[in-house]
Amino acid sequence: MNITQDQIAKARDRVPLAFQAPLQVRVRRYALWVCFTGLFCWCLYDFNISPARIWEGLGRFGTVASFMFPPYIWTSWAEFSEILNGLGETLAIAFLGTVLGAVFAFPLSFLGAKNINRLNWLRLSTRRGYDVIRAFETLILALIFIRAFGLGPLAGILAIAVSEIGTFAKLFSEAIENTSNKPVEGVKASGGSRLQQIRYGIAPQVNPVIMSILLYNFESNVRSGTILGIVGAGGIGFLLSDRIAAYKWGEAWSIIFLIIAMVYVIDWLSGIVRQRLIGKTDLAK
Amino acid sequence: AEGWKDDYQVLKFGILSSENEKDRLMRNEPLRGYLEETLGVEVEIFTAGNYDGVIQALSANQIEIARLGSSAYAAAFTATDGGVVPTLTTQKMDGTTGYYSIVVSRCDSGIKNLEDAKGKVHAFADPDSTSGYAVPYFNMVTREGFKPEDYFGTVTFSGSHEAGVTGVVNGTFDTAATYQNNAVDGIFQRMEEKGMIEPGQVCTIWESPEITSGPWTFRKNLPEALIEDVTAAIEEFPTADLEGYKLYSSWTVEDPNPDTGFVRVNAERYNWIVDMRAWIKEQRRSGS
Amino acid sequence: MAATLSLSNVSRVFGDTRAVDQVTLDIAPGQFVGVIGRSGAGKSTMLRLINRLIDPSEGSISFDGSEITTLKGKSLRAWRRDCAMIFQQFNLVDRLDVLTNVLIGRLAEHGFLSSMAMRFTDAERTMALQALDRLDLVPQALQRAGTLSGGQQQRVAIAKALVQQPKIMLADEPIASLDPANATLVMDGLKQINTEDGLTVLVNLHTLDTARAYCDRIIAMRAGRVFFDGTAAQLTDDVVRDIYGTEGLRDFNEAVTSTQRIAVPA
Amino acid sequence: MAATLSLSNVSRVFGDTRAVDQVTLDIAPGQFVGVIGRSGAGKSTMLRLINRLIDPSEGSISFDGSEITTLKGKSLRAWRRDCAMIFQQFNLVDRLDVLTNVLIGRLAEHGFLSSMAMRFTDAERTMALQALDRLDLVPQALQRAGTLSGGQQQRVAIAKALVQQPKIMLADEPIASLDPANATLVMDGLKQINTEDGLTVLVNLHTLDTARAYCDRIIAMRAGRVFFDGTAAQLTDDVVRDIYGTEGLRDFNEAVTSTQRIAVPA
Amino acid sequence: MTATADFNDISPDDSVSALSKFEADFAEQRRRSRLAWAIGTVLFILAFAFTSWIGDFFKVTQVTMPDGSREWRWIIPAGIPRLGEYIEKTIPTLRWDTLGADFANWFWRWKIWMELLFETILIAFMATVFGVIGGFLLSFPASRNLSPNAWVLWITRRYLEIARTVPELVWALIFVFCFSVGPMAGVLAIGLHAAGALGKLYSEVNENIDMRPLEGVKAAGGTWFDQIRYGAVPQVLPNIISYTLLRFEINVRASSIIGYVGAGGLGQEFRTAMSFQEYTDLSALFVIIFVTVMIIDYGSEKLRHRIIHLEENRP
Ligand SMILES: Nc1ncnc2c1ncn2[C@@H]1O[C@H](COP(=O)(O)OP(=O)(O)OP(=O)(O)O)[C@@H](O)[C@H]1O
Ligand SMILES: Nc1ncnc2c1ncn2[C@@H]1O[C@H](COP(=O)(O)OP(=O)(O)OP(=O)(O)O)[C@@H](O)[C@H]1O
Ligand SMILES: [Mg+2]
Ligand SMILES: [Mg+2]
Repeated sequence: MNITQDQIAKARDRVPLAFQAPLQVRVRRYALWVCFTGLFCWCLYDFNISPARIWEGLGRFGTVASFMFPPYIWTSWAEFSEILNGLGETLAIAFLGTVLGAVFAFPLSFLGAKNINRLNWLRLSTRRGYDVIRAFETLILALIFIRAFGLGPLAGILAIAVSEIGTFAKLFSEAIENTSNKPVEGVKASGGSRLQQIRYGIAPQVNPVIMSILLYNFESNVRSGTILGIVGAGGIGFLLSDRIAAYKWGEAWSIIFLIIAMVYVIDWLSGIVRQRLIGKTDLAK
Repeated sequence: AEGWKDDYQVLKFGILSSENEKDRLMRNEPLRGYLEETLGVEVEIFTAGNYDGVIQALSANQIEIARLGSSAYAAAFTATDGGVVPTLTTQKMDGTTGYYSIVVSRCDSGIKNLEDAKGKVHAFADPDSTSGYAVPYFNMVTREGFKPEDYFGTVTFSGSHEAGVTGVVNGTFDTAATYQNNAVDGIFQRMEEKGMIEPGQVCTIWESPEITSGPWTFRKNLPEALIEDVTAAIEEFPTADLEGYKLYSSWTVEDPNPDTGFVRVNAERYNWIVDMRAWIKEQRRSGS
Repeated sequence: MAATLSLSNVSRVFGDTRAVDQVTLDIAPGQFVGVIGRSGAGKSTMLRLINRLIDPSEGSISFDGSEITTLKGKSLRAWRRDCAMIFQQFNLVDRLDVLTNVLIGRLAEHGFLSSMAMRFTDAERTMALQALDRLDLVPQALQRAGTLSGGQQQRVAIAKALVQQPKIMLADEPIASLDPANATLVMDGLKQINTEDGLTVLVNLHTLDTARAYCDRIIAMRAGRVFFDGTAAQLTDDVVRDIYGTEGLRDFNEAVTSTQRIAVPA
Repeated sequence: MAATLSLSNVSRVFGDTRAVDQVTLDIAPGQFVGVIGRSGAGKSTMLRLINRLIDPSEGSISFDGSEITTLKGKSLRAWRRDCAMIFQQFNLVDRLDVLTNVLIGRLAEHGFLSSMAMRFTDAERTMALQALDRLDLVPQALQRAGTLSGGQQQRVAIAKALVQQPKIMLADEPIASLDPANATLVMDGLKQINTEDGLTVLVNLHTLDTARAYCDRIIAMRAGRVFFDGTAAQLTDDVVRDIYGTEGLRDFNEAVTSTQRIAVPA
Repeated sequence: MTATADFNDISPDDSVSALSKFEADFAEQRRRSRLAWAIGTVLFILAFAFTSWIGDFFKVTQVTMPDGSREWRWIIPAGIPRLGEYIEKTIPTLRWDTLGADFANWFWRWKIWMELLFETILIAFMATVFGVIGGFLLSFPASRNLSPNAWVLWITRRYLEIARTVPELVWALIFVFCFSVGPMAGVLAIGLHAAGALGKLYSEVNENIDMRPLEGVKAAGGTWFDQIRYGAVPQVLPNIISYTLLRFEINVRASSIIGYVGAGGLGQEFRTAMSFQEYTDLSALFVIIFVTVMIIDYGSEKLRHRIIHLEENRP
């Protein structure tokens, strides 16, 4: 089947848009690309990102990375227990922070869900409330709690818990809004009250989603928990930043590996919990 | 002097590592054990990488005692309106109790003092560094009588003490601010030892007044006797429990000038640092 | 008339559309009534009005002489229990097991605490099982509803309706998303309930043949109004053409259209 | 034989099941062949073997004398282009427009860069439009494939197959998810291509009637083996009973099964 | 309530076996779910006990009371009245009659802050670009259903895991050492972390796609790249865009804090304000970041809806 110019011309006449997008679309497309590339290049310039600098930095990174091998091993229990304690505190901060955050966020999330709370003003102001909470830096929260409760992991736990209240409430209420209304209607048509509709129609749909949000955030809180130690709110972060500040890269890498290993173990465990509670089925609907 | 122990059955310490001890890591357990035994009260130690939390805890009466860096002490002094007292600082084997901010140049560059450096490229370490930025800047303005931005041709941050020294050796910068503990122990001397730069290339052209090592700091509203007892106990730590002290100060055989103990200090020795911070804060306010 | 469902002059307006328009109907107890009509004719809306999932814009609905449209709170829920509703998409809770889904039919009897804890009495469970048994679903009782086939899910929905011990059963296109074999099972189930238990059944249907085969009485709607009301025999081809309009009717290739599939042994 | 597709002793094993078992067939150019058989008989597997979406466990497939089973890389892709495949679920990219979906049929001719940038020549576009024209789909050319009805989507799939300029067209139950009206259009389209372009067509079918109405030759499979191979006329009721077996045959209520739905004017 | 007349007439004979089997199943299921529940509760309580012990959650210690006396208290109730202390310090005094001046005093560094805010947003932009490029390209080999082979899958997955497991702040500490202070370290740190996080999210999206279009492309003779480009990318694109916009918002937050270790942006100001006890600066910075994040949040939500909307309404 050979196509002649003639045929092309005829086809082009018939469906011109098949050959070329409309002018407006093309202009918009080019404009977008130009803006994007322009901004990008300007950033490169503004941030002074030059190949030479990258090269030099990579050289240093190579040096830093070379301290990974052989891995540093703590020889005395006194040293190692310090690290273990830091890891334990980080874990505690993440776990309790997540649990407490979820406990407070759960009831709040219903206030923010469109299909539950039909009072617009209340719903919208609740949602702004979540935003305010989320805007607090964890470090600032940590300082607030240090003043109230003193130094140590407790301040870290509460800092994470508070910032998680905002995040969880937002995510939970989105999950609630994303549920199908059909089961709710089914319960309603059988004579179920509003609460029963929520309990039987909505809760079974959101529970697995909430569970997986919890597990996911627990894992990521292990990471945020690492930085709190810097202001004295407990955890592995201080130990790590101190090593890096002292250029003890070998030890720093070993700590990083321990953090990675811990996150892995949590990931693995939460995978098991997920399997048990939610089943293998469709999480991402 | 048993009286305070009824009220203070638990003593809380906040510990920071200070700037000129960057490659030392405190191991606090021996100190804690020693203090509990000596004082007969419970001792809790909290560590932090940054002084904000410790200062908040001090000013909120959450901890009693803190081991701070000099500039952290100054910050605490300001934050509590003078509600803290310094009692002890660290002493090294050669008897020194502090370190100095210095400006270095390449020996063969012909820059022998700050006058020569006028109009040249100068690098501070990083804006958070006391010895690599705050001290030299403050002293240049208040003592030497010039504003670095106007005086030097270019003023930049190198990012770290090491990077500043390397930059001087490579010619990227003409002068750089860093610190040393004494003429044989400092950043560039250590770099020479480790073979990172050739010995004899870097010369010191300016030195600041002594920046006294950070003090053990007490809340002023504690009982006098408590302050005295705890200070005395810490002071005796190296003699009473040498093994513990060595562990605490991460003592190594290679270290030519290790920490050997503590000496008493008073608030005066830090006054200029407090002033310096106030001055810098002032500069920030007026400079914008 | 005893236990008669009466609609008089019932209308429901959505914006500009009169989805149900001045409908007046009496449905005697024990009838098997089919409602047919084009898409958008207002069939679903009528059923939802009866169950009070939506409120009428005007007119009144009464059952056994008592007014339905003004019910509130507990008595509204009791009414909803009395007129069970079956949906095209089953509207089950996929993630709960079949038994619990059926027990949802008992919720109207439950207080706050027992329903929040999902606690049901043994008598209720037995009732649910008996209902499931009638629809041949006992072996699936503990499976999650979402894992069942469409036909099974619809039968679960019927079981749920049964445990409500309703007086009327409403079904909104209960077989539209089912294949023929399952459709037969479901329609047979409804018919059986109608004849054995004497329940009134009101069912929306898309397929004329099905309506003809099962219903004592057929009501046709068009643009919100009742357009025909009679027996299957009275529903002549001419009437059908009027109900559905003629536009768009296509003559199929007979060979292809006969989807009498080769029986697929499962 | 010129351009004949030959399977000789082809088997495919999945775990314990022999999905296709020692099949030997010759399909002459220009034939319209229907493959029937119970679910699980191996129909789909056979088509997928021919297109090399899966590899045979043993046996050989050859086309025009050259061996297909050993092809790799570029020549394997060329073979896939030569024997176009149409799927029951259309397998279109819903979110791309119809034209691009059709142009996917040209990908085998394209290098890495031009295909990543979705750049096609004007000649290719014209070709695609011509193919769409044959199937009455030019007005939909710029619509997203996902927004089309099932029948239209299947015709897009045929247009895509056409621009591949294939030598054989394989279709795996192309009308199983279509309503009767659309099914007619799709089968007519395949027949037209078969007669006008002389393309060999090999189509899996579930409905006996359709196979009878369209196919020159009917092949029946049972448990992976070819069980019957002949014309529609030779396919007697007895043979059918053998093919499908009698177990599990259910007699549906005729009224429900006849899904000749009332045409619903859209 | 009785199990009522309606059902009593059903003869149970033929269903005895089914019912008794159900009874057995039901008992078994109950037993199992009770067991699982019990084990789960015990584990949870153990975890709670352990972490609250490590985390000083129920710590009772000597606290200094407001009047200076010392008491043994559980620290949480003891501290709750003091929660406002720090916040109180950060609240500026605004009087009605001198509102203008008070505001000027509160936002006295606004010029520098605006500059830094701009830098912060640029850092987030660059980091998002790098993160999206890295995450997008790697998400395909890292998806179980799309990966060309098991080795590639394993390597890309481990790489993404490491990139996202190490916190941004740690990357920032490392990169500040390598590339010295300034935004470049921030861009790299956040970008690397974002690539890891996005790569995982994207690959989850990829794993949920419909594989049939890919098979369609394959059957037409397409290569692996063609299958991805034509079959997978169009399916995942809306999700990718919406995850990317969400990530941009997260990155704005991250880059506002990462400056804390010298990696550019507003975080630097945060740190200086904290260490100089310029408390009201903190609230000013909070307001700035809050408003910015709100605007970005709002804008990206609008954009996301528009994209989804455009999707639906394409001709
Ligand atoms: N909630 C609603 N909001 C607005 N309009 C509605 C709503 N429900 C129904 N309608 C409109 O009311 C009319 C009747 O709809 P209804 O669903 O009752 O028709 P139907 O006969 O059930 O059709 P189908 O066979 O498609 O289910 C339609 O025009 C529909 O668009
Ligand atoms: N990828 C696979 N893995 C394992 N078994 C398979 C696979 N594909 C097919 N089978 C098995 O091979 C046998 C034949 O399947 P095939 O899909 O070819 O049948 P079919 O005739 O097309 O049936 P249907 O009419 O249901 O499409 C079945 O038993 C099936 O379970
Ligand atoms: Mg309807
Ligand atoms: Mg098949």
